[in-house]
Amino acid sequence: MKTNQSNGDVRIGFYICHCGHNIAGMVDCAAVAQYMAKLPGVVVSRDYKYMCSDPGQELIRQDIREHQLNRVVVASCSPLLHEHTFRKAVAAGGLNPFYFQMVNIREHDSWVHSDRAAATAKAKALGNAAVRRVRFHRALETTRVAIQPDVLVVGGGIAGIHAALTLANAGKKVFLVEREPSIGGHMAQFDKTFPTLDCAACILTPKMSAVRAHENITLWSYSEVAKVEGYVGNYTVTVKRKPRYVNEELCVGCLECIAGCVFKEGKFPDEFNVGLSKRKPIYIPFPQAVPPVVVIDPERCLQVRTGKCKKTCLEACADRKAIDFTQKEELVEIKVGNIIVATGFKLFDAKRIPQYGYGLYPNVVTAIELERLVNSSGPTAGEIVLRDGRPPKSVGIILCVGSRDVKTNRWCSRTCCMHSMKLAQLVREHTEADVTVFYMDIRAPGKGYEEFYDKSLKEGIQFVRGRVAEVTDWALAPEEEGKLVIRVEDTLAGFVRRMPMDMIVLAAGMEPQEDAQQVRRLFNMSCGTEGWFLEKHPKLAPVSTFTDGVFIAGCCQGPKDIPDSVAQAGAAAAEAMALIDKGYIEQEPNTAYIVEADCCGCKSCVPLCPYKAIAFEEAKQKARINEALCKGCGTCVAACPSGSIRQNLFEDEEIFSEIEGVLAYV
Amino acid sequence: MSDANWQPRIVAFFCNWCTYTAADLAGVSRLKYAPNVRVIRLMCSGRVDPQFILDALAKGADGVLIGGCHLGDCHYGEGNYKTVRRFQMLQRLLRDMGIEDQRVRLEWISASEGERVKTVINDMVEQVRALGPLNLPQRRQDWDCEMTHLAESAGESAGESEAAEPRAEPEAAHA
Amino acid sequence: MPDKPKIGFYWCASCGGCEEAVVDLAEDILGVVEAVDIIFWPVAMDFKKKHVETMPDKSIVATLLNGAIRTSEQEEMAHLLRRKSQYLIAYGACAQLGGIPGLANQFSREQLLRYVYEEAPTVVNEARTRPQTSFQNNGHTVALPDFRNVVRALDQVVEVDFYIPGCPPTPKITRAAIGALLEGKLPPKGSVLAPDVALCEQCARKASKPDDLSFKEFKRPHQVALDANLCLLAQGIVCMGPATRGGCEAVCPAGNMPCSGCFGPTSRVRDQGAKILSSLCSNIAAKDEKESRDILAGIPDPVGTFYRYGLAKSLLRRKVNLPVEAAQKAL
Amino acid sequence: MKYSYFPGCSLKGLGRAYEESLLPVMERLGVELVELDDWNCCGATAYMSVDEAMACVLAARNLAIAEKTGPHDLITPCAACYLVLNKTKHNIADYPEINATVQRALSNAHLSYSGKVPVRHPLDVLVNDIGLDVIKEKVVRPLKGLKVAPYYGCQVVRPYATFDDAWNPTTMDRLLATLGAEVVHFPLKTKCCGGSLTGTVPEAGLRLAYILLKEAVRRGADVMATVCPLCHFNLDAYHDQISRRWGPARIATVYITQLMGLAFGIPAEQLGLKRNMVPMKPLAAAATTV
Repeated sequence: MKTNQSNGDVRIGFYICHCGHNIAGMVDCAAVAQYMAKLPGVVVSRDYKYMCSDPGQELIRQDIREHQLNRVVVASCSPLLHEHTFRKAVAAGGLNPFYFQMVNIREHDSWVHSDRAAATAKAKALGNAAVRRVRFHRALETTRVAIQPDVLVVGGGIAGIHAALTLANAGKKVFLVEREPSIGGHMAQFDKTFPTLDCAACILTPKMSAVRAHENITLWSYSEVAKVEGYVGNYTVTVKRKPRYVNEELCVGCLECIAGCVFKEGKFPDEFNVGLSKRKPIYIPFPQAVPPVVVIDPERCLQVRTGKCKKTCLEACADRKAIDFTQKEELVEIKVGNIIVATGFKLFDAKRIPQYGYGLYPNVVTAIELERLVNSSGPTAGEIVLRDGRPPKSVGIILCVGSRDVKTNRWCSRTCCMHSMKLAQLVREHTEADVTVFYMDIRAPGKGYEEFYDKSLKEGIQFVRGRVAEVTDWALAPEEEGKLVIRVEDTLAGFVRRMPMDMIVLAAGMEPQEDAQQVRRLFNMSCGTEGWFLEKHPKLAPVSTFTDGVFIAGCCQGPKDIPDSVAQAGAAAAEAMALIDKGYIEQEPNTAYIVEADCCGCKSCVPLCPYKAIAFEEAKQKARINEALCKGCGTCVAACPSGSIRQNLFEDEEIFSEIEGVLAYV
Repeated sequence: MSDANWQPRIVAFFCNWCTYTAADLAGVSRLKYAPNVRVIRLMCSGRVDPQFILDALAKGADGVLIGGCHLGDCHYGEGNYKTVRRFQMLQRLLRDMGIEDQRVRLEWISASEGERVKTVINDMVEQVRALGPLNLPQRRQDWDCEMTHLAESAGESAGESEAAEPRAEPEAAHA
Repeated sequence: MPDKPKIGFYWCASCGGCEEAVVDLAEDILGVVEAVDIIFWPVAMDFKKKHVETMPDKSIVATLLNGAIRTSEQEEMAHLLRRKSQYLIAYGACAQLGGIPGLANQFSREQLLRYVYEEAPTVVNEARTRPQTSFQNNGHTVALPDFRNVVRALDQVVEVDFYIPGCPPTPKITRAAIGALLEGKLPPKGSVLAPDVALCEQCARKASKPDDLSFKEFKRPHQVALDANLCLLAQGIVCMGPATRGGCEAVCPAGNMPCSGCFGPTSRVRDQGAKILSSLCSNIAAKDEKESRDILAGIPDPVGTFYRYGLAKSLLRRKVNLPVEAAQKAL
Repeated sequence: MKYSYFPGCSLKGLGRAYEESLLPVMERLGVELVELDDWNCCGATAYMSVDEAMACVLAARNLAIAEKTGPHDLITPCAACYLVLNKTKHNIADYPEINATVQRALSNAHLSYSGKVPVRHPLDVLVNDIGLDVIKEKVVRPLKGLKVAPYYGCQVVRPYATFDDAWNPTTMDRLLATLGAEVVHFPLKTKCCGGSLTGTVPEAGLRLAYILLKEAVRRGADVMATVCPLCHFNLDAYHDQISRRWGPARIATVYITQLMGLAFGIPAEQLGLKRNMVPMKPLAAAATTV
């Protein structure tokens, strides 16, 4: 069932790339070139060191002219990497770029095999397939789709904030969606930041208020993305805005209502202070919150829960009338061209390692808890104290809690070493306590980090190398009585130590967010096996995902510190801008189409299209595909019972000839 | 019919977004696996027409591997659901036609599962090796031998109708 | 007056329905007889093989051969008629696709002979006698053709010029074909002399087709009272129409039975069964793999359903693990 | 409910009280224990360290007999037996060479072991099969006011933490609470009791036992509950030596099954309680009244 498209004098040029040693090391490129030269239609067959280099591309251009080539096949790396490069070269040679076919003999051959003969045979088979296939190729035009210039940023931590501001400053309209009542994320909870020890609030707060003030940024806090439809340049996103029972426009953040609440005292664990202090049902997450607006906790507020409350808050708010118990959850639909996902991380739950006694011994705290204790606006106004109010005389900090551990998480959380040394220094600053850091390795690879480590040593902070076995309260020696005892093998001294401490700090590592999987599906991203969002290429496309127009920044992609998060956020913003300023995206012309004369109108295909690109034309009694909507999956093509749906770039005969080809060479 | 240096030949159809990318990842990670699989890239496993699978077997593949995104993760939403439903039926059909289940496999391999590409391929190659060659072109030839004592035109015309298949040439049939 | 064009009819492994189809031309047969000179038609006229052998090669303008090729004798006749005819036309599903006899490609010759001559409930054969290729009787030798291992379509044995599809072909397309032949208005060699659009286009039930054919279960015609107007697929009946070449004007659906695919696939399809399978399965409405498996259980015999006529010409052709038993030696 | 039962040497010797209390308790709970016919030494920890394969053969014979006895799970109360039998099960599954040796030996004895028959500890069975509510029903003398330090020892949860956490097991805690006892927070619940060191290197072994006893006392426990004959012996038998070396830390150690027996209203003398060297102080009056 050959079609006339295969007719006409086909003149194929075949090129196999050595890729230096990457391919030539395992595949006999010259032999492949000789084999291909003998195949029908092949006019030129060459092997060359680097096909993707300028001279390599020039080679193609020349041959097209000199040998009147009308088809080109390049055997080199993955088409996902260089198909574009070579299509351009073919076009530069005056041919339609789609008269080109690429053969992946690096990722799929030379790199994964260790038998030269077998790898060479495989290269020949794959080449044979491409040469047979390419005869059926036709001239195709890429279609251009305009890009909607607005951008959605999901997550209002430092990464999301920075991405949003970067875009907004470049004049792009940005929607910033944050799940919590205020933006700021984890960074807002920190007291100081390493290695400079400058106060986190001092550098974060200005950026937060900038977000609020920026005319290009629409900030939706206490909101979540509920639905995402469409594709790069044209996403339709539904955002769920949870009722905060306070009108953001009217509230001036005077906090009178909080004082006025029927609950005289704070009664519920304060999220921002990780439960170290109590808040009321109506509260503001923290003094510098953005938006600086109170929020009512529906789980706690008597009025919302039972409808029976004196509503003294209303009186307190008086004629501002900012409090509005009639608020309902609303769904808002927006159109954006690009999406930046910066949904951050979740802290490892230290309770999962019972031998460290978190949740059992009151004076075992997590690093973030200590962070709040040190903070002057924290629950103790900056006093580092034990639960009974005494200042600690000795503090032990345990690293890699939940990290670098086959039983919990394999990965290094990257920030704990520096974070812990920072806390150690702060404890030294605020108290008389001796501080001991229990570590496996100190990882201080950033700019100024190693110096920070030195500083810690100079300040008399003790470092004991060894994974702590347990934290316990049973005493052997009198000096251990009433203390928490750390049992650890000191791998430098080479014996097991028992070290009594007043306070123990667990540097809990980072984990993907609880709902990472749902979020991943929502935005059609991939996840690594650990659950971090997967970048398109670990080196060359670190903030892109496999879905065009969706970028990732910050810790949702993997543990990282503030500088790295900010850098990634900037990169993501730039990637988005590159698309926006180009104004359009070229769509791969791999759309399906129906040959009207062939279609019997059986409608089998109509329900199969997830993009509703297939319509049934009552007038003609035939199905028709709207190629603008078609994304090129080819499901309908495979399903058409009379073979009347075809797909550009993936025509039946192209694939059949590939099958023939890979099997032709034994 | 298995000879000493026989190697299984497996044709694979990988979806562009998950399994093909995973195979690239396997390459970048320099994982080593059996060289018996030849990958044909499609945009989605939903494009895998059952004809492709039968044709590959008819043309001499000893096995066919289809790789797609995990259910729920399809880049196009639900292409792989169509794939799995066709596959269920096709497998019954193949059984009835005497082809073992292990020869045609459907595997979900996400873009991050380079390691899985390796294990699946090695595993399948071994299974198919254990089953021995399918080699339908050869079997065809054997079937058609019963005609060759007739006028040589039998060969020619038989050859005609089998033109699509390498190694089914009449002279071979005479041998 | 010049000789009228010579036409031959012959049958191989077939049920005789195709011969009926020719007779179904009714009065028009007279027109045909008027226009042509029928020189070979074992069913209707008394010509012998030797007459054909004596004719010069290519002296027959066209031979319409029906039936699949299953025996050495049919093979031999196919070759003979090929030599003597300018046009050899595969007439009907068996000649074109292997037809119903092609379903025997699921079994070995031994399995078939054992069943037919020994195990079939209606057979009484203590001696377990099987047909012999030759038999001596007082000096005379009676020879029977060799029963082949494989059922073949005509073009798997000899070169074929045209195909007239159907089980059997309808009078209309037969008439059209003969007409074209006489007027020399023939399409390119190898064509199927029927429209290249699938059957639904001609089906009276087409209008009743829902936009979403989501199958929740498959039923077989005898299991339900069929709605006489609603698209059969919409009733959960496996109808091959969408995967089958039109031209019959949907006579089966008109008779309240689903299309079983006798016209074979369109020219764009290599394997009719694979295609209908693909389209039916794609449209299953199931939550999970178990549910779809259960729904598909409603099609108990995929090969018999999807390859009712086309097995011999399908991509797999024959159950792959069947043996090839040595030819029964002819004398 | 029916289980095969492998007592092991301890429960017939030093740890007799364990069996004496286990059997009536299981009877009360309507659980039938079928003692393996002609069982032999489990191999204990010693043989394992000399010749692992042969030690497995020894243990595997018991497993094979269990498989022959019936389809039901095998209960073995002694923590050491429990570990050795489980370890053997794993070795047979994981190491073909060991499996080969074992099967050869077994076939010589006309036995075979297919690796079925799970090896279970009574603690696991009591809480996860029988269930705390069933047990609660059987309690006629709640152990009100009795402060118990739950001590698991090492072998029931390490290395195979099959039914509870390896670091912080809670099965016995929950069981004790069900009996009405007050569970003392005892973070040393899986610390070493001294094991065989108490005999070989007393200053090291007994010190470990001392730590446990002292902490139990310090935390106000009236009694320590154990599930292992060796632990029981180490914690019960050496008080004079321990007090001589490090000062007194006198507290009774009993088997969990003994406490259950008491709670079920089984007379103390039928529970082997008199065999304790450090006697358990009589239950508070409140508890003794039904």
